[in-house]
Amino acid sequence: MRYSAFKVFMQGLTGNKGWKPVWREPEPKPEYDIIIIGAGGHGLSTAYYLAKEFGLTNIAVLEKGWLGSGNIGRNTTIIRSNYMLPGNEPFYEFSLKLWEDLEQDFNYNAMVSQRSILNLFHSDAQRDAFVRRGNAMFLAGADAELADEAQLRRELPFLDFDNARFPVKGGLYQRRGGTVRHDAVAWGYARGADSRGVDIIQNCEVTGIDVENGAVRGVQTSRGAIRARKVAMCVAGSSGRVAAMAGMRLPIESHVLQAFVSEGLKPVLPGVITFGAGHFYVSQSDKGGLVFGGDIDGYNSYAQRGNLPVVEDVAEGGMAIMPMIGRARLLRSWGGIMDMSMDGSPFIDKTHIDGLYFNGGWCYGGFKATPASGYCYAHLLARDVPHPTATEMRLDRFKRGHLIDEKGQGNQPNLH
Amino acid sequence: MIINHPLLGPRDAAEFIYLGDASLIDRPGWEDPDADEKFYEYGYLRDNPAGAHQELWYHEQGDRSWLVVTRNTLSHEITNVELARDVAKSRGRDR
Amino acid sequence: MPEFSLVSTPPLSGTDLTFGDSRVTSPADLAIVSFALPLGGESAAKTAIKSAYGVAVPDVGKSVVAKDEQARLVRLSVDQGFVIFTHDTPDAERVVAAAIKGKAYTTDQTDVWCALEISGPSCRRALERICPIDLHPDAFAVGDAARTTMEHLGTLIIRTDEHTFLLLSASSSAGSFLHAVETSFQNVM
Amino acid sequence: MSQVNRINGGLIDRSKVLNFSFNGRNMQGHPGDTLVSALLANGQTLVGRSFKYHRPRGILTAGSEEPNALVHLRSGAHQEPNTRATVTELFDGLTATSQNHRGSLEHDLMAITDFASPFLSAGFYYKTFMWPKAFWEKVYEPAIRKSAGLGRLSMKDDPDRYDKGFLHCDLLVIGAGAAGLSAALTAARSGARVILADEDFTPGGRLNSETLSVENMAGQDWARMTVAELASMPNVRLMTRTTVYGAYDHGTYGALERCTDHLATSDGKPRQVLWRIYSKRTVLAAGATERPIAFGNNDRPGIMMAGAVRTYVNRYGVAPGRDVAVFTNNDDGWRTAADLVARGVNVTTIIDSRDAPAVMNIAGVRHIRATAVMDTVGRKGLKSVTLTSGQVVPCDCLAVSGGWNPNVHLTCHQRGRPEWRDDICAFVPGGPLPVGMAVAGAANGSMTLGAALAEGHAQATAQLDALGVKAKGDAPTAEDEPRACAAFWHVKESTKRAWVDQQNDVTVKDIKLANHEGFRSVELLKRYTTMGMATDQGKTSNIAGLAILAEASGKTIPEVGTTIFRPPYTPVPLGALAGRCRGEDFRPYRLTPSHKWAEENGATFVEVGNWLRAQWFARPGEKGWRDSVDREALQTRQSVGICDVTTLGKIDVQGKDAAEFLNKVYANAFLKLPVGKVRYGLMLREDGICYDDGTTARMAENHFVMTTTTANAVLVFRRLEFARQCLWPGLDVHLISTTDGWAQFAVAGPNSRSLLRKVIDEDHDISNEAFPFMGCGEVTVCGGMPARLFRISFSGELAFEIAVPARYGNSMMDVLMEAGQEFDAVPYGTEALGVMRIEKGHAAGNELNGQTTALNLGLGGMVSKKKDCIGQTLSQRPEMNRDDAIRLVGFRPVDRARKLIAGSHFITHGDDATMSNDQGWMTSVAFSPSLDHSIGLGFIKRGHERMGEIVRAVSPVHDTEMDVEIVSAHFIDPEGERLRA
Repeated sequence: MRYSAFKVFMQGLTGNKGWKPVWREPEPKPEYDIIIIGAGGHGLSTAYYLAKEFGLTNIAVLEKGWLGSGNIGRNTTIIRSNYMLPGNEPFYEFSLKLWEDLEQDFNYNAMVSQRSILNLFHSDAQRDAFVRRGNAMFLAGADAELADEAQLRRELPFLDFDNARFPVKGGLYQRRGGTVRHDAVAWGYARGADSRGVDIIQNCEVTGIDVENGAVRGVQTSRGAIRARKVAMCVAGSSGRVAAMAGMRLPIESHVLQAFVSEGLKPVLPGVITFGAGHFYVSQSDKGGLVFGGDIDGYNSYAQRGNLPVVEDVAEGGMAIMPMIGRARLLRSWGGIMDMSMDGSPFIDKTHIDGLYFNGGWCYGGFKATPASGYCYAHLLARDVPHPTATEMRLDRFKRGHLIDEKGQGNQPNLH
Repeated sequence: MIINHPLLGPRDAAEFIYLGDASLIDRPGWEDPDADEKFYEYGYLRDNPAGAHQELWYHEQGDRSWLVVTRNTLSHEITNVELARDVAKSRGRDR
Repeated sequence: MPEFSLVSTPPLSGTDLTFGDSRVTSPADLAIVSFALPLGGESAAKTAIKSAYGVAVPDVGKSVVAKDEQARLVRLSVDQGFVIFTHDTPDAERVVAAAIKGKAYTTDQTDVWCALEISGPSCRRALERICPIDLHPDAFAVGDAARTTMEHLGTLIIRTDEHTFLLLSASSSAGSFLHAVETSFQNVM
Repeated sequence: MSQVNRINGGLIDRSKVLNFSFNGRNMQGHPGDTLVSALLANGQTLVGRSFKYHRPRGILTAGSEEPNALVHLRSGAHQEPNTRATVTELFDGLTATSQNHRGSLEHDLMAITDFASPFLSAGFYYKTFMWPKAFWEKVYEPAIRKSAGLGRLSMKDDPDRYDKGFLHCDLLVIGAGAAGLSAALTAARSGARVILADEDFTPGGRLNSETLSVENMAGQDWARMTVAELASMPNVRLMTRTTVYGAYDHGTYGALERCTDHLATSDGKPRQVLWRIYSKRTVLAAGATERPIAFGNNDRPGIMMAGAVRTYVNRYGVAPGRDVAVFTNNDDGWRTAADLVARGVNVTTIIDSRDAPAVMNIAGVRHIRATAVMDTVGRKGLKSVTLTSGQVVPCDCLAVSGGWNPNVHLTCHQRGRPEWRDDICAFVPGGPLPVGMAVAGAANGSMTLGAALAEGHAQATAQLDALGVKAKGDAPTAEDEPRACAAFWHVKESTKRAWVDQQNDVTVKDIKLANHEGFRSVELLKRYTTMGMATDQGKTSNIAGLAILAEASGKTIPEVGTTIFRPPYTPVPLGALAGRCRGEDFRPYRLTPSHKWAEENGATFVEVGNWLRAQWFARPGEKGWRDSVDREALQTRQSVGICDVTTLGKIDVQGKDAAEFLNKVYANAFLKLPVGKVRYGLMLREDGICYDDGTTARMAENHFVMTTTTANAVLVFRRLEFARQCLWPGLDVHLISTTDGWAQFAVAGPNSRSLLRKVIDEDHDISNEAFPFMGCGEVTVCGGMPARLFRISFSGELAFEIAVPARYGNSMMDVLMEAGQEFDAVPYGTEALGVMRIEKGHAAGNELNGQTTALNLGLGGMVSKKKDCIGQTLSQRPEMNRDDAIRLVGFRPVDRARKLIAGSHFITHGDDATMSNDQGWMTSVAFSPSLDHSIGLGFIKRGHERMGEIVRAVSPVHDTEMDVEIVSAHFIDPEGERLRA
């Protein structure tokens, strides 16, 4: 069923009785060409692009809970491609370009809103680093704009310019950055994959990965064994747990990242703003809630909830940079589990087991990568060679000494 | 979170800095024949269990001791706290 | 006669504030020397300290007043502690090293810290606003000491009497530290 | 018109009148009133507009679960959006305005959306607004954003102050209703340290709203008496106006105390205090929330929860209507009718969905059984209700009771998942509760007063027992009132829209549509329809919503389950969560010992981490910072300059094995450093990347003084402690920071020795022979003052660093400047320091950025292959040692008049400016007054082999590029003759 304003209008006239289910609820078949473990954003987009771009549709996406229940359903919705390193930036720019055409592509309004993202800087050294980054973005075909204090005073008069502990000296904009209605991304991809024949199987937990003679043969699930010659892990946050079923240890730790939303407010923020002297970034949703976050809690956790010190740290950053939000109230906080990798960058790669593929290690940057991650993973699954923008996202890079460390924090995951 | 420090009693985890898996104590020998491989595994690979996890915390705003805390990563329940120095010694580390 | 002379201007010097029933002052000429117990030489060091001060090295998290009441020993960690005493010349480290006959490694900490003594019945209510440590007398008795953080500042707090606390924090951030303590009192008055 | 609906009784003080205004209309109330009770007293039942359809809305509840009666409280910078008027304590001078309407509250132009509702079904926006593509940001979204949102921020800085604090207790009791008071009393009498917290300003919970008796006295009186006893006990901290909003790990709770929100002004005191409560044990006695029933047009002003109606009558002495009808599925609803009749309020009808006889006989009230309300009339105020029987019942207030939901929220903040109990048609706490928590009273499904009191006592007794404290006393007693309930969620006969989530305008139809479209998990339902995502977090809507989903999907309610309850229980202002940490108090300031001197001598300061450092010292007549910086750098190179370098980290390293320890943590060798010598040390991370650098001086055989960079002082200390305790615990080595203890000054320039000779006491020989480059030692200055002297140079000139105890630092700066007068000594700041270090090619933060190796920095030779050190093995990985690795070199503009740009990328001539052609980047630039042109440092592939090559330095963010020449990073005195002079 194709969605359109006309369809909404006609359905409205007839009591909204003619809408079709957005996806089927199929029973698992005994065998597929490809099994994707995890119906989160990346898993669903992988299935979508496999079907749409690579013509492969005999695919099952297995989901332990409900579709979109991973980090696609609990993030702060930001898209951007303001990376710096050659192993990253072309990939994220590819992703941003996919975002820009996404809604027309999958006929679902995910509210891709290029409202801009701004990273504030507070020192000359930070400015130098942002200039380096902005220039790298240009070299990769992305956009960047350096703003000085005077410009920011005009555009964002509510920032604390005059009483700040760390005065704002300027910022790096990416005007094409912005936000997306995160759940709708999962639904749009799910709908697009389902309509092309992909089986999305919810409430189907993978309990084992079958390997024979170094090659994958299928998976065991809470709904029985399912065979496949290709199995694609796509469970960021739980990568360690799933990879352990195949006997793998990963360069990843699972950490909790909290996120926050305020009560609904009339529009106050134009785009995404990131404070450069503390842990705070914020945007405002179309419903009016300020959606904000900061740093991870910092300890290994699979608990999807955090603790007070980070809540307070984030609020302190918020009040330091925009003291007009003091009377806005935190409505809800939640936690997501992040695959924190050893250099802060992800993996889209084959594993040492034939037919077993790995996608993970997205740290807290996975949402913006959803389209490109799915596309590149589909490329790898379909053709067995990496997509040109994802050639560096290899599991063996640490052994080789090829680090993609944007923040320069080294092999300590909780610092990325 | 509250960490029950073996010498100081319960303290808010906010006083501590987290490092990671307590296997970081087991630094390989640099002259081992397969030192490259061992250091790679030491530096980069983690068990990352969903369950009991032995991990290193540093009491920076306290007595500056490194602790080995056994904590469940699903429930956050802490079942054991030891001085890392004692753990390191018991694992044969010396000088 | 040297051509130039140096004047001492310790941070917070002369602080004397009253908040209702409580007072905040900066003790004058407070000298602080750290001692570290050598690995393998712990008992020799402890013996030397005991003979110098007439009291045993306290347990971690405790402090004790020297027999002659002229110094306070604070045990900060397994192998480290402070001797805190009144002394007005910049040779405190040598004084302590001599007293303990060099049996522990000593470092002058006098200028690393700034100090506030806060006393009076309202102290606990004010400290409640910045100090995460439970200061109920059952949980933090006279002589107890704890390093913790207050308003992002590392702080050593020692209960020296029922309603008296000695607070030490980094000397470079003395102004922010005083501001934090002062604000706490103002907020509960 | 004044207080037309005020009746007798209640816990209000009629002797005082409080004036307030709503939408500019002046009204009066009394102490003890909430804004809503006072509005009701004044006959104001229309209070706001809903989120999506802008429906006229009144008052649904009398508590913090309120979805409708949200207002802007106060005005100007104090304006507080989305404030629940039901729990806003009335004060004299209160002003409030309604929100979310264009035009007046009565005539909201946006109400047109209500008529377009057939086209605005759940999730309609996902299916449209996609064409043309560019219209989303420009047309559709701005319109949606403008009409969405609720209240409005003032856009002005929050003028109030906030504070935080820490509390500790044996037993935390959350909620001061019957169960909570019973628990707190039990614990308090036993001598335990108790905190009793309640969100209300008058403790007592439902006791204040009911006419039930405890211990043979009126419940209101028993509550007052009990509270008085608790307040008098030294081991009890009674916290009213305090919401415990979150249960965190290991018995830590977040609580918000509203200190001055009930006053006209804060008077300089913190408006709110955010408490972190550390409890050994907790009794949650958070009560229960009454839930509505969904029927056609059930959202009209005048339709209210039955329990709330009792609250307004019994607690506030206000009649919410003249002619009241009751619609209930349970016994409790009947008490509303009984209480109202007892107060002389006219109750016409009780409509009970159950086919059961009357629960009680209430004179003059008609009982209609096995019937439900199907529709209502009265857009801005209820006029009548239509029953499933077709009968029309005129009324201006309909009291609805769909049963009560235990407030299980805090039990679920960790891993708890509620369990369904059929007998009370509600979820009760289930799964693992937060450590140390027990639940009592209605929150635990013990719905009658007698049971609540008994359970409060029992849970407190058990909790004390676990702490080894013997409980004293017996449970207070009360009769158990009738509480039978029969599940009844929505009226199927209704053809009109029936609201489930009133604030977000989610109706029964929306839920059915979501289910039909495949959004069958309760989490998907929530996300698709937005049910429960409004400011009330679905306190009155979620359970009915999932019951309707269960029905639609053919599952049972427990199969559907609940969404996850997340903190906070009620919304918490961001100002409170930040406390004092805003503006200049965001983080502490660290000041250098000579800060005062610098302030008095024209310094401009710059933030370096938490430090404030002098950036330059302007002199009269200088036109800009460059004038000052050029002068400082030139004068230092020509004569002598002085810079406070105290901020560098200093670590005292002592022990028999100190040298061996340093040899392990530095990449270069330290074992054989002689006493009296300083060595530059390079520290790697274990992954082989450069981490920090600095100089370390051997003051004695077993005593070293290490310096670190300013930025890494704390981090290096932490890593050293890790190495000491976890890697090599057998080494005798001890660490203590002395950063703040010594005021340290760089004295640099050809005249530095001459200057220092005037300050350092004569018995110390600092000639080049006696005190050569990289020498160190203890000296005395100014007649016996102990000091440390280091012959080290960052500027490349003959230079020393001299340290005195920090308390003499400000004076030392004076002395050095005075002694330097004859040499025209200048103080210099971080800018001149930076200029001189770039002139010398020294790496600093921009180069030691955590991404670069010793090889990249041209320091590869420093990493000893002959010994183990942190980072040694992994630094040898192949891709970190590629032939085409980036190298740190110098750059100068081909056109010397041009200014280099830090952050430019290098592109080989003839190549396009693309990422695949990227050769490296410029890390640091400065204007060199000695060379009279711009100079830079940067990383470029194979840089050391490309001396003299001209490359493009492109900076598209500046829309510029220039040709630059690769040169040695040592722009000045490459042989290092000056520093050895």
